[in-house]
Amino acid sequence: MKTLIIKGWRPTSVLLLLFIIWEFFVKIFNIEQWLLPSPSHIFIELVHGTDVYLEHLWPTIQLCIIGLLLGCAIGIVTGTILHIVPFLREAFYPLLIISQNIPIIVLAPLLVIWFGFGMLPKIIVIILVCFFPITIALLDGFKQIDRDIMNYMKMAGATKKQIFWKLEWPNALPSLFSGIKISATYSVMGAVISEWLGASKGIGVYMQLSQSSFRTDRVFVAIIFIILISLLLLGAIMMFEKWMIRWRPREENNRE
Amino acid sequence: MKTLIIKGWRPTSVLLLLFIIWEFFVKIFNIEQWLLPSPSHIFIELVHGTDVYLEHLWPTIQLCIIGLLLGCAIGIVTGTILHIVPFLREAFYPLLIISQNIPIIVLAPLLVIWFGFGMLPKIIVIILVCFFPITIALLDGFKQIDRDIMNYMKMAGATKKQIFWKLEWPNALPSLFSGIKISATYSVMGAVISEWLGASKGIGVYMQLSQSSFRTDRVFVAIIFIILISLLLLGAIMMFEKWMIRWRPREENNRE
Amino acid sequence: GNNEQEGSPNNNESNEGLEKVKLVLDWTPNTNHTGLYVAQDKGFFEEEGLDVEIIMPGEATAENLVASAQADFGISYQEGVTLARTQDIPLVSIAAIIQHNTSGFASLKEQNITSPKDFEGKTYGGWGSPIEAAVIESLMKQEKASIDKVEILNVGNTDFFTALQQNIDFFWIYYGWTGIEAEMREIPINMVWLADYSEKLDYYTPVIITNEELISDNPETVRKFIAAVAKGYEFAIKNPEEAANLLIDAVPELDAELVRKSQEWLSAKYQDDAPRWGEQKLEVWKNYADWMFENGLMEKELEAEKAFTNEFLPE
Amino acid sequence: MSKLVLNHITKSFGNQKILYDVTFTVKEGEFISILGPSGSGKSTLFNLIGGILLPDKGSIQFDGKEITGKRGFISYMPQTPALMPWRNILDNVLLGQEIARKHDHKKAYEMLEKAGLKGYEKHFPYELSGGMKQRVSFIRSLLSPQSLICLDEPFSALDEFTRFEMQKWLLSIWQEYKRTILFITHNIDEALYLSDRIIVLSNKPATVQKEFIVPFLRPRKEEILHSTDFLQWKKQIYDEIKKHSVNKH
Amino acid sequence: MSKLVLNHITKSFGNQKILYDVTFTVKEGEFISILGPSGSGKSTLFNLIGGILLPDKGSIQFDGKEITGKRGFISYMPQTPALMPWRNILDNVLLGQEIARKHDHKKAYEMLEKAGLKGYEKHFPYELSGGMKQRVSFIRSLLSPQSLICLDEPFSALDEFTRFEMQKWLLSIWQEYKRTILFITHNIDEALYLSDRIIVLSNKPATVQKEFIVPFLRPRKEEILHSTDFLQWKKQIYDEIKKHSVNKH
Ligand SMILES: Nc1ncnc2c1ncn2[C@@H]1O[C@H](COP(=O)(O)OP(=O)(O)OP(=O)(O)O)[C@@H](O)[C@H]1O
Ligand SMILES: Nc1ncnc2c1ncn2[C@@H]1O[C@H](COP(=O)(O)OP(=O)(O)OP(=O)(O)O)[C@@H](O)[C@H]1O
Ligand SMILES: [Mg+2]
Ligand SMILES: [Mg+2]
Repeated sequence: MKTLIIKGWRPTSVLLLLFIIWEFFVKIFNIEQWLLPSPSHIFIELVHGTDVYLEHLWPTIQLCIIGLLLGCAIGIVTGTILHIVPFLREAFYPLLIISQNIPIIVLAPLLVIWFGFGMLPKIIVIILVCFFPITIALLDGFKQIDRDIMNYMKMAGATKKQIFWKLEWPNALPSLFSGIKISATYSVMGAVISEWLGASKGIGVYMQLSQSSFRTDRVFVAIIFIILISLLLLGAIMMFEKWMIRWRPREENNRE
Repeated sequence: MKTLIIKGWRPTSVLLLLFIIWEFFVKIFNIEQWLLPSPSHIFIELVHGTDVYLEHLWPTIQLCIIGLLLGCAIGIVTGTILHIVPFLREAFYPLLIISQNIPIIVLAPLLVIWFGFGMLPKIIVIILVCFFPITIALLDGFKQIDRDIMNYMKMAGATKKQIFWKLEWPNALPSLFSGIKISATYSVMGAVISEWLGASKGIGVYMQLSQSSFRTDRVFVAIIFIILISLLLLGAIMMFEKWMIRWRPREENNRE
Repeated sequence: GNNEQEGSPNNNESNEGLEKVKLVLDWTPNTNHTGLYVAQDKGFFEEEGLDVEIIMPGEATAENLVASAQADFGISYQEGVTLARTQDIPLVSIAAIIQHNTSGFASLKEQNITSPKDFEGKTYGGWGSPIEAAVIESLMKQEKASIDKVEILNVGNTDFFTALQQNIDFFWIYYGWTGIEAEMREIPINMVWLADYSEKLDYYTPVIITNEELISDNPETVRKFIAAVAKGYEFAIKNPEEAANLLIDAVPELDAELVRKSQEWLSAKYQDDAPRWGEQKLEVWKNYADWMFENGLMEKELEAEKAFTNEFLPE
Repeated sequence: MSKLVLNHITKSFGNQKILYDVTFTVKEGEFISILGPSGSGKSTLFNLIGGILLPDKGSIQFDGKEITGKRGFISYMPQTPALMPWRNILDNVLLGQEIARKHDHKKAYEMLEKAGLKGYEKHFPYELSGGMKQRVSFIRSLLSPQSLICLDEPFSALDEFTRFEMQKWLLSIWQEYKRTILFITHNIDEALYLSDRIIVLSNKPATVQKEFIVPFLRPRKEEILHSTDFLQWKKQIYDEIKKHSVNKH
Repeated sequence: MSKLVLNHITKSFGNQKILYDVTFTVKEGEFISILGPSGSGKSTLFNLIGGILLPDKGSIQFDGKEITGKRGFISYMPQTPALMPWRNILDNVLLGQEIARKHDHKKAYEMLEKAGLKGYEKHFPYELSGGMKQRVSFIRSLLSPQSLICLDEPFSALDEFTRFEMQKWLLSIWQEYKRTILFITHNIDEALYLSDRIIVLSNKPATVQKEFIVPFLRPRKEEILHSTDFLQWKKQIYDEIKKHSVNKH
């Protein structure tokens, strides 16, 4: 708790500073509220508009947590398979790239037609957004192996499976987490985009509706929630990372 | 050249297989061309529609190369600064996350008003898409330093600058390239999206116009080009990576 | 405001005997759709034995969803149906929501653009479709002005108000929504209405669509649906204020004042000079298709008779 | 019976010939030391026996079977400690056993204590000194179940006393469990004190320059280290190595 | 004049006391060896002198200035080679110079040749044997311009002959360039042959157990290694170390 406060004050103060600059910027340059509402304006909507936006939060949170979890799972499985079977790696690497280059406007009708308007097509979209950085980072982590340890494992007669579980996997964990952090950052936007596949509730829906009736303040309220959820997800992942990777030397004994 | 053929045949055959399955799938399930055109159909448009799409290619290619280069530069600079100044890292990490969670529909009007309809706002959009994976991967690479070498550098009296250039930077290169590969994959879609900020030529424009006149085959032609450009960019980056990181043992002497 | 998803809570049980029907909007809900929400809220659909779900389409367009039978009905516009049909997409327009084209070219009052000839020397901001240039040219021809003197700038998805900030002089808007917003913002604008200058461009937008299959297999459903919708729009025509409130209740995320003002303006335009709400004329379909064909915007001619039908409208 | 046979092994890296026609036999239960100049190819030899390198020419037999390029027959201690940074000392020590799917925590604790590492079981490698890491790696190889143990300079980072303790311990394990040991070292004393036979490799390209059969009876007492016999042997081996090393420069 | 003064240095890791009240002085131009059991804290001592660790108590002076926690005053050879895998041998060897912004390629080539690494200038570390890497690290420290050289077991991975060559070379450099040397080793012969003074550290918590002033005149000939005087000294130091090591178990 204490460390949270200690670690939190810097980003918090930077954010506060940002808000203050923004507020003055809007006031001084007389920027119209429909273009860029001032933080105070957004804050008022945040407080008063609860009954409008509240019901939209949970569906998106749900969507992006499920999507991120599945995205992680699929990213990890894909990365692992491509690593273990070099034949597949070469063959399917281009497919990975292709999967990231299919625009949502093409995918959307297909997904809706095949899977309807339920959660499934939306989760597929989030997975598509999330799995890629994880797979790439993981493949990269698998490569950076200490030669001496690898040679030891091989000479000791370790099977491929043992080499994987005892060496490659723990060795790739830091890279994996770097990938998961990138994915988590994208997952909320992924969820919002996925709601364009026809949802009746969700931050994405709320944002679209606000946008089309020129309520920019509400759009920004939506953004605030998108950011908040992202930060929370990221915080959770960082805590999990700390718990998983405990073997790194703490720097306390070293200077600086 | 030879290695290209050797390395290329597997992905090529997987792609061919994919096309064949797709063709049969479309034929057997009698899927309508306006929903999912068959590869043969797309190919015909690819051959016959040259004069329609040709003029749209170059603007997008230009955009995404400039954007990716600048995105790399900014990603590297950001990562480096955040690494060198730990104070800034803590304070600005949340801002990084925020930058990835501002939807384009909110950003677009602001960018247009501040920067007009030229190239600048579009490049800003691509940079925003590209810099983030690079920064995160780089920060991660800076952390994974061999303790012994670091201790040597410090005891030898290396300045922070020397430690950075002689140890941390070369050590982070593999991670950096992993980030750049992710960014390059996104850059073309980034360029396509950026064309929503008003472009008269470009793959994104071509795709939207095709979409609104129900020419799904043309939309797929656009996708093919998006993918091709991505793959080319990625190939170039991988070659550059090989050239930069030459010190890794080749596996020829080892078995398997 | 859960109506569109769950129906009114008090008649949950009676839902069971109802026929489930899906309706896709063209984009976000607005006053073009008031009649639909009225029909739902007032129970007109239920009276006809229908349980209607209203869906926002997002990236999957209404045309695609209706054509592929993912949705039974959708909101589209005449140009969309025309283009779709020439690509062999079997869509049929079954009612015109608004009788006349309420779109036009908007500009700031101080620009003094009151007729198409004033476009000369000005900058138009569009989304890059060849139709825009053709429309502008057609209008300007009426006054013997030349489109060569108009600068056409592609502004992508930029909205009217943002575009104005970037030295765009005129912009194509639907008055019923964007125009009203301008009124509310007290931005004085001039309109050059499409319908005023060319009969051919007085096309239907928006329209209600369904696919040919549903019409041949299940005409009764279509009839029932249209009957309820017609009742909804008739209610909106007579009670603009109440109708607006129903829409606001159903979609509270919309700006309430904009909805009210827009409804006030639009209610009279739904039926306008037609004998009944929803009526479509062959000549409108023909005129517009011909115009598109002449201007090279279409590769084939449209069989206009098949593109629409009045058959399901209530007497 | 021959435990391990190296048949005319030749190995090059690039166009540099490292091992040339290396042939020798290790009998069941033997303790053999390998001496040779730095960079001559001793570690490479172990890599060949362990199966992670393939000889250009020649073959390797183990218990009568051809094992050229096959792995898992030896218990190996590499020249660098090669500990996994994410495993604590106990888990690192158990790695060899894990790979062979055997577990004997009690013995691991015992051995760690014997090596003076009691209390470090839950520490991570970065908290250990160089010599301590080396001992951990040594214990890991002792705990591995294979009957042939290949040790690559196992005691180079230890002080004389700890080194001597480890030597005695190694001998006792070797005798108790009847294991076969191949031992790379640069310390002639150590080689003489421990082994049945000493193989001296020449400089690049390395080949078997000389084999010495060590005549001292077992069990060997600490005192023999100071006997004149021992010193004479030492001088003989030293001269043998020197003979070839001089050619180097 | 004192080159380096360690004043009552105490250092703990966690709640484990490693160094306790370590005090000694190194005079300008002296060659001092440090002996001590494995894990006693010798490398930690170097880390303290090098300024990457801070003592819990005590201070360090260099040329009369307080340098506790300050860096860059020593030329350092770590216990592990710590070569940069992405630099070839030549560039690795030049690193210490680069940091001090001096460049002397010619000397680097010369030294590499002297260390038997001619022809390996453009190789990468992974292509070298353990002993070769150690020599590269050794040359790196010799090429660094600082006047105090701290060597942490520099020759542990070398065969006796190469080791002896290196020792002679080190002595010649020390004499020629009048540098001051702190030398950690486990080899008593080596310590006696090379140094002016030998400092023996006790086991944990390490403190200065004994200082020996080595009486042999310089330049020392190879023969003294076999003189009875030498052997007696060796025995004396060996017993001194043993005395404390026995307490360990
Ligand atoms: N992967 C490699 N690529 C190229 N050359 C190599 C490789 N591995 C080893 N060598 C070369 O092979 C020779 C022998 O190396 P090896 O490690 O077997 O020596 P060694 O006898 O163990 O020496 P040391 O006693 O120093 O450990 C060296 O000259 C080294 O440069
Ligand atoms: N970062 C660390 N964290 C905790 N304990 C440490 C750390 N570094 C060293 N130690 C402990 O300090 C003690 C001394 O370590 P040091 O490396 O100085 O030994 P050494 O005398 O150099 O031994 P060797 O001869 O084996 O290299 C050891 O017991 C070690 O466990
Ligand atoms: Mg070796
Ligand atoms: Mg040490």
